[in-house]
Amino acid sequence: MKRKHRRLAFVVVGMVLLGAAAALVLSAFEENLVFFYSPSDLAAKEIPEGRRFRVGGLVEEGSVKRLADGLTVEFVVTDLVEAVPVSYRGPLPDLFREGQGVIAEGVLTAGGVFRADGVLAKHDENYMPPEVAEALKKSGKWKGAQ
Amino acid sequence: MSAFWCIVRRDLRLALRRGGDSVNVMVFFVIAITLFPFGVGPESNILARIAPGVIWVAALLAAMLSLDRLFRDDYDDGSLELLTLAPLALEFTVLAKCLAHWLTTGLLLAAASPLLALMMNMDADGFAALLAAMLLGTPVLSLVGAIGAALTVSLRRGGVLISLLVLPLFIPVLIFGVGAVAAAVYGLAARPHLMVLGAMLLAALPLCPWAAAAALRLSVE
Amino acid sequence: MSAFWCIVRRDLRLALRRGGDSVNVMVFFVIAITLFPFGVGPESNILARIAPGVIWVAALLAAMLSLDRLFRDDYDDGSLELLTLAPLALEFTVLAKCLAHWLTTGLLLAAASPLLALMMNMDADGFAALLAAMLLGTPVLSLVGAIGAALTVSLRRGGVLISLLVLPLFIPVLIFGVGAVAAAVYGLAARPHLMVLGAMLLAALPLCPWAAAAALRLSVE
Amino acid sequence: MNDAPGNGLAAEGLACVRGGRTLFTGLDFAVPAGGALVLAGPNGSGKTSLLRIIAGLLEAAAGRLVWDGVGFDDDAEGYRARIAFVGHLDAVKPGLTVAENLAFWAGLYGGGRDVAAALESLGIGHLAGVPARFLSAGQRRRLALARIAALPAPLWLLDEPTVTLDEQSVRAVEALIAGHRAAGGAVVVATHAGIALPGAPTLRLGDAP
Amino acid sequence: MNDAPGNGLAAEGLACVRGGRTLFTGLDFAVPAGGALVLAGPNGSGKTSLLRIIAGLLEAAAGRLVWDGVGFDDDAEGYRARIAFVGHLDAVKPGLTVAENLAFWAGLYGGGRDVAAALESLGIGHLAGVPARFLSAGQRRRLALARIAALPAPLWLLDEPTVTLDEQSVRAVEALIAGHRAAGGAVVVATHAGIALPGAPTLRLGDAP
Amino acid sequence: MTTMHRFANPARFMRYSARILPWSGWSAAILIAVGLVWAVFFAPPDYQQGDSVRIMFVHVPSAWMALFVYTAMASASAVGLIWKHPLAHLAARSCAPIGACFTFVALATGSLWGKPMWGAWWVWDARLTSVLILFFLYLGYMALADAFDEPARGAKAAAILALVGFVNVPIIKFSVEWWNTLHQPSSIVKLGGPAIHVSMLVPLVIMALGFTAYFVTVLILRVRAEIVAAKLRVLQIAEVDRRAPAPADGAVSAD
Ligand code: HEM
Ligand SMILES: Nc1ncnc2c1ncn2[C@@H]1O[C@H](COP(=O)(O)OP(=O)(O)OP(=O)(O)O)[C@@H](O)[C@H]1O
Ligand SMILES: Nc1ncnc2c1ncn2[C@@H]1O[C@H](COP(=O)(O)OP(=O)(O)OP(=O)(O)O)[C@@H](O)[C@H]1O
Ligand SMILES: [Mg+2]
Ligand SMILES: [Mg+2]
Repeated sequence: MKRKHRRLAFVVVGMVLLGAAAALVLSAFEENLVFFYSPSDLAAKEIPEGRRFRVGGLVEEGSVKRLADGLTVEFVVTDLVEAVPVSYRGPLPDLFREGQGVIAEGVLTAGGVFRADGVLAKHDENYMPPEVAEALKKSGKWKGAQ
Repeated sequence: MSAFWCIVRRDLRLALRRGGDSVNVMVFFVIAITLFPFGVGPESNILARIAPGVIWVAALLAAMLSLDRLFRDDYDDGSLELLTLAPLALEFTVLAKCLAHWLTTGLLLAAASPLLALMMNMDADGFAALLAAMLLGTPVLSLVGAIGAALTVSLRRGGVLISLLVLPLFIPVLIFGVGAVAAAVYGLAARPHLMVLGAMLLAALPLCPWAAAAALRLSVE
Repeated sequence: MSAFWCIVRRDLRLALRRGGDSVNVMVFFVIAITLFPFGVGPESNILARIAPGVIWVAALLAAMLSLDRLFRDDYDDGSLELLTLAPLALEFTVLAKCLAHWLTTGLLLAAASPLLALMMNMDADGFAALLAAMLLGTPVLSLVGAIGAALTVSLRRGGVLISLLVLPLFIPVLIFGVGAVAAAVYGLAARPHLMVLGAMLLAALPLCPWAAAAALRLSVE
Repeated sequence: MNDAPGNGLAAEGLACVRGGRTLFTGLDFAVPAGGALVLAGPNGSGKTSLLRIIAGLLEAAAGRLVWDGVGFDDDAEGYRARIAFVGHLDAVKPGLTVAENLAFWAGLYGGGRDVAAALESLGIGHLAGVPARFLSAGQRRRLALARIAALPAPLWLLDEPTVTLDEQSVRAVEALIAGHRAAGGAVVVATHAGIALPGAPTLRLGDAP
Repeated sequence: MNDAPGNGLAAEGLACVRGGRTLFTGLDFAVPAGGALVLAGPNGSGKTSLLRIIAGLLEAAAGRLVWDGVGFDDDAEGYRARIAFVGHLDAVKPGLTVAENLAFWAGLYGGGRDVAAALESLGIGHLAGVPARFLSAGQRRRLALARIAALPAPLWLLDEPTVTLDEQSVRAVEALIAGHRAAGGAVVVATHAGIALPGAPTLRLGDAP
Repeated sequence: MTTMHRFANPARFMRYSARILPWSGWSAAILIAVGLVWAVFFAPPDYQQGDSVRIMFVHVPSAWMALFVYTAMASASAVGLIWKHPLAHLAARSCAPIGACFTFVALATGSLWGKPMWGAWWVWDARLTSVLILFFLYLGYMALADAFDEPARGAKAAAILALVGFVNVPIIKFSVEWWNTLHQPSSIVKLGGPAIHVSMLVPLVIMALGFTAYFVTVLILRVRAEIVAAKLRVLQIAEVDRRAPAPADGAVSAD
């Protein structure tokens, strides 16, 4: 009997510890534990100059400009609330287009321009044939970007 | 519970008697870190950039190396099977051994880490976070590592196998440990990372001794 | 010399029989390297920059870990004292064991290194130099490590102590190994570095077995 | 022999399979309080395996153990805590002194009996302060045997206790066992020869394959 | 006994100091070809230490060893190669089969004698193909003893060879030693009891401190 | 008694599995063949990704299977540890190499797909990283199970590892929601129904079913092989015993 009670006490203590652990993790996730920052995060946080990080969002419609050297590209990354201008020199992934998800890696310069030295395309979870996409857009049921 | 402290005391005394042992872990830690300037080149900004990662990886490897001995000596000389017969529940025996292990390794690694960060040119803003993260993270390494040590104790070739088993489980500690330091260096909040490390510790405290004890029972069979 | 091959054959057979053993060394190598992206962050240009250093440091650590077992099994079960009595000079016994050790660890590490370099984003120009440097450097690690293994074999806590003894001796291999790769990546000649590595190997071949044999005689006393 | 279920150790239908080979099946025996049992049999017949099964270190392929009327599986922890086991290995820490080695085990069992007296009873009292790494094979074995003298366990399981012991020490172990039995303890000893347990039945295990 | 310097093993004035304590001094003995010597004495008296000195594994504090007229220090390698030593440890690789274990040592000594016959002589011929990890304590000990039967060494040094052996195996070891002596070999055995070496003198080492 | 229980079950398993085997084998072959042909020749290209989307039909099912097989392995391990069912241990052991293969295929096809889509073979985001850890866990499981001399002990030790490592599975599953990852969030199990058009969803499901049938087939084959190997071991040992010298005196044991 006594041993049984002791065992029960241990199980309870263990459960309490696990519960505390879960509570800690949950409250930690309210703050940011992210792979990349959104433009809103950048606006809210003081990110020091010269620090390398990643910024992710959608390429703003109509913002993509190719400079004369044919290699440098400038565009704006937006999360539809805030926006960050990005300049990048190098090859772009095939899926890079206006209105698509993108993650740029680099540093924020003094002028507020994000100078990227790597760009990854981030696509969303929608898959469909081109005709369907067209039809959706025509019928105005298009929910994704663009 | 006096049996618990009996084991802690014995393990601490053995560690002290053996003298160099925890010193050796420390020295491995220091040497592994000093290999990097040789390997990567002495450019201080690159070193500073990779410092938190290198320090944590070295701590992981040092902890892992010392783990092989956590139960092995007791297994080899037959003490372990007697410990499984003792009136103290094996889970607490494991906990006691982990505590002694942490006091003689993890604690020292944590204490030494700011110094090594200095050597690696790390930004001084990160020192406090590094120390805090190490203090929270190294006990997790001892506890999680105990599972791997218990699983491999009856195998002659445990030493390398243990790394295969526990290093993957160490990776979350590494990620959040480095995250805390990096955040502090860049002037962001280290707290969420430290909280996750704390949560890991709380979860490891009941779970790991339980799993390790099960593994030990199997090993002495 | 048939006694020499007798030992090589036995050690190879034991390594194969134990199955996973050399696989485990490989996996440690791979895991230790993959820890770095976690620790340093996933930026590919930083990773590429530190890749040769990280790969070499991981190879050093992997070789070191596997060294602990070079003589320990034989010591623990009493074979080692019988080997010192055997008609084959102990120096050749050591050489035979080093050869078997290299065939089951260093050779595999060398073979795997280009793949890991790829994972770490290293410039493809360095691959050939990396492979050549590994092929020349890893036997040196086995030979030099044998001295440390022999010195620590009679101590229970060899595992960590050995790192303290041999890692400093490994540093020259690290420097020239990384040097060869870095030179190739930057389009310079890797040959001078490789020649130094070759010279080390030639020097280690007579010296290390001799020192290790002396240490072993002392250990079995 | 008193083999009422409420008294001492009883085994029913024990079987042991090691490495796919059946060592023994249908083994029944009883060791009353104050009694002793000698396990005999050629090398590889399963003496060690049987002792480890009784100690709860190895799982029996079949059968059950009863101790003072309580089945092993019903209270494994309580059962284990009342066993003192000396196997082929000595469980001696080379880094601790002889007395420290013994005091640890006594402390683990909540104080145990008198450490110095236990050492004395095996004739190694004068070595109390010597680090155990300096002991010879037989001295180390005696230290391992002193452990059972220091623990308050009613059931002793001894695997070839007299290995490497000299004449005088063997007599000391015999005296120790006699005293333990006189105090109501039970003993199971695996041995090839050389130890006299008055009135103890012998269980011969089958010949090795 | 024939102790002419040109024949067999002779020791002059051997002394041994371990851990600062002198175990014995001024020890003289001789073992002629075909002869045997039994080392006796209580635990810790230095039997193992003496055997290891004879084997060249431990350095004597004083004195010298002569073998067939040649001093140990004059030809240490040649001396060592003619010794077969069985210590407290068995030198058995759990990963190899019984036959492979033995074949390795035979190969190391340039072929040695017949492996199968050596196993048979200790009654473990039927285990030849079994991985050594499955052996019991006594079976493993027999494999260790089979090694001396397979090596072409004239001097056997055996440290408590019969530990964990059953009756039948002890008889087998005795027969083995008799055969070796008949063929002109010499044997030194440290033992507490249990092994009969006809006509062998006993060297009693002093009582342990 | 226990011996009975130990051998009765495998015998029954051998009988039943022999009946299932042709069904699962053929359905795996047919489903995968149909799925592949459909995926390569008849499924439409994606409006964004074009033809590279066809990698999905291998990547997604193998990624699912990587998780599913680990879950199956951990469940079997739990059954083996709790109810001491020897067959459960055998099943868990047999799962590991299959799961490792699926994980490897998911990693490889993911990398192949990542280059055209993301612009990188490999990034260290939470999804990819946790899958890599899964791969290491599979390898560790296999190494541990093989490291023991007695298969039964190896299975138990590895079972503990499998259960400890199970924490990783929910992390893989939810990593794309907990963290901002480069890897896309879930397309199929999501609020508001699958975000994959039926013309792609049908071949995807066919492939997934085919992979599952393949898993069942290989699992049965491996468990059967393990049972046969265990029997062979017993026979070998019996053969050694048979050649042993006759016992000197009567044995206690009698079957
Ligand atoms: C090495 C790289 C990759 C790894 C390790 C990986 C891993 C995984 C895993 C484990 C799943 C299953 C998740 C679940 O069951 O919820 C999954 C699903 C998926 N992955 Fe990947 N992936 C990789 C690359 C990619 C790439 C490059 C793409 C496309 C551009 C992609 C598209 C998908 C899709 C569409 C799913 C199905 C989502 C669903 O379940 O609804 N993956 N991946
Ligand atoms: N490594 C060592 N360092 C110091 N002293 C030692 C060492 N090994 C043994 N001794 C001491 O030397 C003495 C003799 O030991 P040895 O092993 O030769 O005795 P033995 O006669 O073989 O005894 P046993 O019958 O118990 O095997 C012992 O008193 C022991 O304490
Ligand atoms: N780990 C193991 N795996 C498989 N078989 C084993 C294992 N350990 C022992 N055995 C086998 O079990 C049998 C009994 O071994 P055990 O050690 O119980 O014998 P024993 O009677 O104590 O013999 P000894 O007198 O030699 O000590 C032996 O035949 C041995 O080969
Ligand atoms: Mg035994
Ligand atoms: Mg001795």
